[in-house]
Amino acid sequence: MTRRLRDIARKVGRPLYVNRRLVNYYWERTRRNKLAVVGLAFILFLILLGAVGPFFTLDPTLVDFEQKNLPPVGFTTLKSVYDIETDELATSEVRGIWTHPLGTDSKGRDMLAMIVSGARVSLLVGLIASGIAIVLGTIVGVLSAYLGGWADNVMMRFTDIMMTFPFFLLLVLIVFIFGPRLVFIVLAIGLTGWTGTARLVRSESLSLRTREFVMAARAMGASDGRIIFRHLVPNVVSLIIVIATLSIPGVILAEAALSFIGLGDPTVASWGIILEAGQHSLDTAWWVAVEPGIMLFLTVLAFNFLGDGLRDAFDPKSNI
Amino acid sequence: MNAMSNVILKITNLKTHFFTRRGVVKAVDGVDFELRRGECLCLVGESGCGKTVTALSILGLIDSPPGRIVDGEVRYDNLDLVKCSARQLRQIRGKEIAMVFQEAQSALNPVLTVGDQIIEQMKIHLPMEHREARNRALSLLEEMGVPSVERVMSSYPHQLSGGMKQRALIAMSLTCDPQILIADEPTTAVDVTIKAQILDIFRDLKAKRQMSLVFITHDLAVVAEIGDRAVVIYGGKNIESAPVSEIIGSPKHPYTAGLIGCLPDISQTTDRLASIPGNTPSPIDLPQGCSFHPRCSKVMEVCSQREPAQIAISQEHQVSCHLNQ
Amino acid sequence: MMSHELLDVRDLKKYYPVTAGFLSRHIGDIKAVDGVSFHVREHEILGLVGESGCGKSTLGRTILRLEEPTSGEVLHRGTDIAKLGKRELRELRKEMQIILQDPDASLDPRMTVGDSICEPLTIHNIGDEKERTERVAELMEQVGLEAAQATHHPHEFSGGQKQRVGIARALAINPKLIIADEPVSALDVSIQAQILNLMMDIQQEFGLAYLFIAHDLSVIKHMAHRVAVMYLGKIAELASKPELFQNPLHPYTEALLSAVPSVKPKGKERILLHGDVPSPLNPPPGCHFHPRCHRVLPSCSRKEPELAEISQGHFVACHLCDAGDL
Amino acid sequence: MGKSWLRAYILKRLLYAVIIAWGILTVTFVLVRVGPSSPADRYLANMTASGQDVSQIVEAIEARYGLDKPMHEQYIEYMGNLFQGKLGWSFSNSMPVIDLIKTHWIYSFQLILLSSIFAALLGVVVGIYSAVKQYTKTDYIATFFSFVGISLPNFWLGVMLILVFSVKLGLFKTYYDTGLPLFSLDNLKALVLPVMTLGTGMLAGYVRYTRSAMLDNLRKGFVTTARAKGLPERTVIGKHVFRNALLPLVTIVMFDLGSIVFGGAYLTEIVFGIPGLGQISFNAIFANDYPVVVAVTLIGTSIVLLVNLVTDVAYTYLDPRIRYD
Repeated sequence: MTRRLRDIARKVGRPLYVNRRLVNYYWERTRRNKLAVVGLAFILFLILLGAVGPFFTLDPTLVDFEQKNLPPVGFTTLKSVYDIETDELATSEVRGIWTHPLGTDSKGRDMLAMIVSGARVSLLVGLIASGIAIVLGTIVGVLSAYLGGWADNVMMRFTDIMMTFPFFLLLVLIVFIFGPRLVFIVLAIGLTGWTGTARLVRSESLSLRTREFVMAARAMGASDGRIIFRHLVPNVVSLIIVIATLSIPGVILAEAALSFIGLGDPTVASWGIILEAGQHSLDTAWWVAVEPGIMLFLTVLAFNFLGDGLRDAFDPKSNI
Repeated sequence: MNAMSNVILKITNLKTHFFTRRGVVKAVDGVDFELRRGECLCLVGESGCGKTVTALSILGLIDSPPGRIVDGEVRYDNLDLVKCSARQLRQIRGKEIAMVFQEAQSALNPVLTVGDQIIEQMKIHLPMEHREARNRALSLLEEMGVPSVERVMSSYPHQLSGGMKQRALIAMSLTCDPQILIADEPTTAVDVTIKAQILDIFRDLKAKRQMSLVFITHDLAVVAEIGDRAVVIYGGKNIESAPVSEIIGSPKHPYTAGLIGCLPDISQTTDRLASIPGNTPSPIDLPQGCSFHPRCSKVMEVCSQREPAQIAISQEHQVSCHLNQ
Repeated sequence: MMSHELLDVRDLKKYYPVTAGFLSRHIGDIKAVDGVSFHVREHEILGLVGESGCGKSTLGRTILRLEEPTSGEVLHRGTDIAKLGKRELRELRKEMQIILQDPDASLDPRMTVGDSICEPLTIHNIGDEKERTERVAELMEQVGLEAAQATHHPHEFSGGQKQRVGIARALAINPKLIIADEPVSALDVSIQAQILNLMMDIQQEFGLAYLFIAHDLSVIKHMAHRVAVMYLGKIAELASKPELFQNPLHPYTEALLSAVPSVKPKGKERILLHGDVPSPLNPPPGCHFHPRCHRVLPSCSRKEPELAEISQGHFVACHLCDAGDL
Repeated sequence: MGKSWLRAYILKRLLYAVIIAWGILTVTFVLVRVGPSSPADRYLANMTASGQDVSQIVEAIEARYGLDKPMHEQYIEYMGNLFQGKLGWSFSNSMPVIDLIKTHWIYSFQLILLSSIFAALLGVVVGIYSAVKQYTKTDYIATFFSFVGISLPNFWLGVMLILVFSVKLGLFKTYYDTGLPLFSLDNLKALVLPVMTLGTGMLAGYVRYTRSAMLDNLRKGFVTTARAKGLPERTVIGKHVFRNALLPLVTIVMFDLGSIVFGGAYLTEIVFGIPGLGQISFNAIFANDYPVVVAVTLIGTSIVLLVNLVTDVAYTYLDPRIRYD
C-alpha cells in the first residue's frame, strides 16, 4: 500500500517549486507586503549567521574571569574591585571593548560568540521540531479527512485530548522525565505540537474534497491516490507553508521558555539558556539578559511578519 | 405633460473610480439618466458594467477608500447628493431614497431578527413608538404577501426561504414611505416562480403607491416585463436609453441589439443564438475610443479612436454610437 | 429498441439520512431523488428543469455514481451502473462525462488548464506525452481557446473561458453522454450565448447526447429535444419539447411556463404560485405540489399521482390526468 | 423555537469531557510515575544527611503511601480516591493537596483575571478602531505594535520590566510580596508588572483578532443595507458589525484562556516569584510529587473543558444559525 502510494506520489505529485509560473505569481503577491520581505531578509540573515558565523567569532565556551561582565561597546558600567592594599572596595568604571563587541557574561565568555552559536541552536530546534509537528499533523489531517468514519473519529478524539492537555505542563513533564537533552526537547515539542496542524489540514481537506474540481476528477475516473496527491495535497501545501512559518517561532519560544525555567540542555548555549543565566545578574550585567532576548524577539517577529504575508499571498480572496 | 418638471432624480456625468494597487478601476465613468415620478426605470448591463456601483453612488454608499465619486452630480430635490454632508445623506437614506439589494441572504444581518431589522429604521427616521413601528412592519409584511407575519418577525434570516427574505427586505425598504426605491437585481438569486411573485410586488408598488423605481437587472426579459424606460450600461457608461418597447423593438446600439439576440427566449424558437464575441471588458483597462469596439460586429475605424458622443435619435431615445452620427 | 437508448434510469432514489438527539437517532430522510425514471437516447438532448432544491443536480450526480444511489437502476447500454465494481466503473467513465456549474470551482487552481484538460487522458492512459499535448491543443482550439494558453492557470481566465476549459476536459476522452449541470447559470448573458452555441456545435459535431440540467426554461427550450420537469425529487412531466411547451398538462409546468419573463410579454394572465417549495425532508402528503396548485382536487392531498403516459411520449404525474379531466 | 436539543447536547459534551479528563489524568499519572525517582527520594536525601539507616525508612514510607505496590494498583487506588473527591497527600509540602491548592489558587486567579480584563477591554477597543480606520496611519501603527506584542517572549518581557522599573528606576519590588492583603492598593501595585508581562501578549492578540473579525464583516452586504437605511455609523459598527465579529472573537479568547493558564501565567509566576498553581506544579514535578501534578493538571483540564463547553453554549445565543447535533 505505502509503496503504491509513493509510486503515485512520484508520478503525479508535482511539487510547487517545479511550477515556476505559480511560484512567481505568489512571490509577486508576497513581495507587496513590505514587512514580509523584511521578515524574510532577517530570517535569511539569521540562517547565514548560524551557518558561517561561528567560524568568525571567538570560542563561545572560552572562560576568562579577567574579562568578566564587560559591557557592550559604547556602554559603561561600574565595577567594584577589592583593593588589597587599602583593604577597601574601590568602584571603577568599565568600558566596552571591541574584542567583545557585545560584552561578556559573568564568566567572561564572549556574548557575540554565544549569540551567534545560539542562533544556530534556536533555528535548528525551530526547523526540526516544527518539521516533525507539521509532517505528523499533515498525515493525521489528510488521512482523517480522506478516510472518514471511525478512523477519523479515533484520530480526532485523540487530537482533542492532546489539545486539551495543558501543553506547557506536558512539555515540562516530558523533558523532566527524559532529561534535559536537546534531542528530547526537540522530540517532545515535535510530538506534542502537531494537533493544530492536524485540525486545520483536516478541515481544509474536507472542504476541498467537496469542491467541484475533485468531483470532476472523480467523474473522470481518478483513483483515490491521484485525488489525494494530485489535487488535495497541492492545494493544502500553501496552508502548510503558512502554518510552518507561523509555528517555527512558537517552537523557538517553547525551547527558550524551557531553558528559562531550568530545563534547557546545559551543554548547548541556546538563547534561552543565556537568558536564564542573565536573569540572575540583572544588576551587574543587564546585557546578558537583554541581548539574547532581543534576538529571540526579532526572530519571532520576522517569522510572524513572513507568515502573515504568505497567508495573504496564498489567500485567493485577499485583494493585494 | 412637461417631462422636465416630473424628474425626481437626475444623474449627470457620474464618475465613480476605485483607486487600487493595480490601477484605477473606472467602475462608473460618465453615467447620465433621469428618473421621472412614478415610473420604473431599468438599468441594464452585464456584471462589472457599473450598474450596482451607480446605485451605491447615488446614496454615497461607496466604500472609501478605495472608491470615490470623482465627478458628476446626483440631483434630488434641489440637493446635489454628491456634495451633501454625511449627516444630510443619512437623513435621506432609507427615508427619501431606499434600496433593496440583490442577495437577501447577505443583505440581512444573520444575528438579528428580521423584525428588529425592519423596525430599526423607523425608530431613526420617524417619531414612532416601538409598538406603532411594529404594527407598521406587520402590515407591510402582510402587504408583501407574507404568511404568518408574527413568526417571520421573530425569525432570524437563516430560518426563512429566499423568497421570504426578499419580501422582508422590500418591506423594510418601504417602512418610511420613500420617494424613490432603488432595487439592485432583486430577482436574480431566486427561483422562477418566486421571481414572478417578486416582480408582481414591484408592479403593485408602481400601480398602488406611484413609487418611482430604479430597477437594476441584467435580464432584458425582466426589463420587458416591468420597465417603462431602460438605460443600457456598458463599460461604466450609458450607451443607450429609451422607452422599453423601443429598446427591445428597435435597439440602435449594436451592444443592445446583441444582448437581445443573445437571449434564449421562451416565446420564440431560434436555431442559433446570436452571440457577442469576446469577454466583457475589465473596468481597469477599458478599450480606447468606444469601449465596445473590440466586440462590435459593425466596428469602423473611428470607433477605436474617438469616444462617441451621446445623441438623441428622438426626444426619448438617446444612443452613443458612431453608426448613428 | 434497446440499441438507441444510451441511458435508462429506472426508479432511481437517493435519500440522505437525517439524525438528531443524544444518540444520533435516525429521524427521517431528505428524499433528494425519489423514484425517478427516464431515458436518454443517443444524440439526444434531454433537458431537466426544476427550481433549486428539487433534486436535479443530485440526480445528475447519482447517475454518474458520484453519489451512491439508495435504490434503483441506472442502465448504460443495458449495464447497470449502480452495480459496477470500481474497475468497471472507471472504464465506464470514458463514456460519460460531466460539466459543472461553477467554472471557478470546477478547475483545480493549482493546475495549469492544459494539465486539467489532459487529466482524463492521463488517468485512462491514453496516448504518450506527445500525443496528449497535441490532443490538448486540438481540444483547446475546438472550444475556442488558444493552444498557447495551456500553460496558464485558471485565475488568468475569465468565467466564460474557464467554462470552455471545463467543456474541453469533458470532451477529452470522447464520451458519448455529457451531463451538463447548469453549465451557463453562472455566466453573463453575452457569454452564456457563446457557451450555449459552443455546446450545440459540439453536440452536432461529435454526435453527443446531453442530459442538460438547468433552472432556466428559456435555456432549456433553446437546447433540449425532450424536457423533463422535476418537483421535489420527482418528475412531474416529461414530453418532447414542442409538446411540453405548447401543451403542458401538469399545473406546475403550466405555472412555470407562465412565470418565465420574456422580452415579448404574453397578453395571457400569469399563474402566480403562492408559497415556497416545501422542504424535501418533510414534503406534503399526496401530490407534493398540491399546497401550491391552482387546480387542486380533493384527492391530491391523499394519493400520490403516478407518472403515466398520457399520449405518445408525454408522461404526466397528476390526478387531473388520471381523471381525464384536462 | 426552543432549544430543546441543547440539553441533550450539554449532556453529551459533559460525558465527553469526563472521558477526556480521565484520559489526560491517566497519561499524567503514568508520566509522573515512570519518572526517574520516587517521592520517597526526597525524604531519603534528608535522612542520609542526618546519618540514619536509609533503606528501612524508604520501605516504610513507600509502604505507608502504597508506593511499593505495582503501578496499576497504585493507579486504581488513586483513581478510586479521586472519584471520592480525595486529591491525596503532597509529599514535598507535607500537607493534603487540597489544602495546598486552597492556599495558592488565588494568586494565579488574580493574575489571570486582571490580565484578561486589561487585555480584552483595551484590545477590543483598539481592534475595532484599527479595523474601522483600515489603511490609515493609526491602523498601521496598531497593527505593527500588535505584531511586536505577539512576538515578545513574555518571560523576557517580565525580566526587562524588572530591569527597567525595579532595578534601574526602583519603582517596584523585584519580587511579588505574598504578605499583602488581597484587596489592597499595595497588592494591586505589586501586580502591575506581572499583569503587564502576561497581558501584553494577550492584548496584542486581541487587537489582531478583533481587527480581522471586524474586517471580515465590515464589507458584508448587511453593512451596506444598514447604511442604506440611514443608520448612524455608530450603530452600524457597534450593532451590526460587532455583533457578527463577536463570535470568532469569543472562540479565540476562550481558546487562549486554556493555554494562558499553563503557559504565560506559569512563566510569569516564575519570573516574579508568585506562588500560584503554576509555581506549585512546577516545583511538584521536580519533586516527583505526583498527587500535586495530577491534581493541578486536573484543575487546568477541567477549566479548559468547562470553558469550551460554556463557549459552545454561548455561541447558540450569539449566533442563532448555530445548532449542534
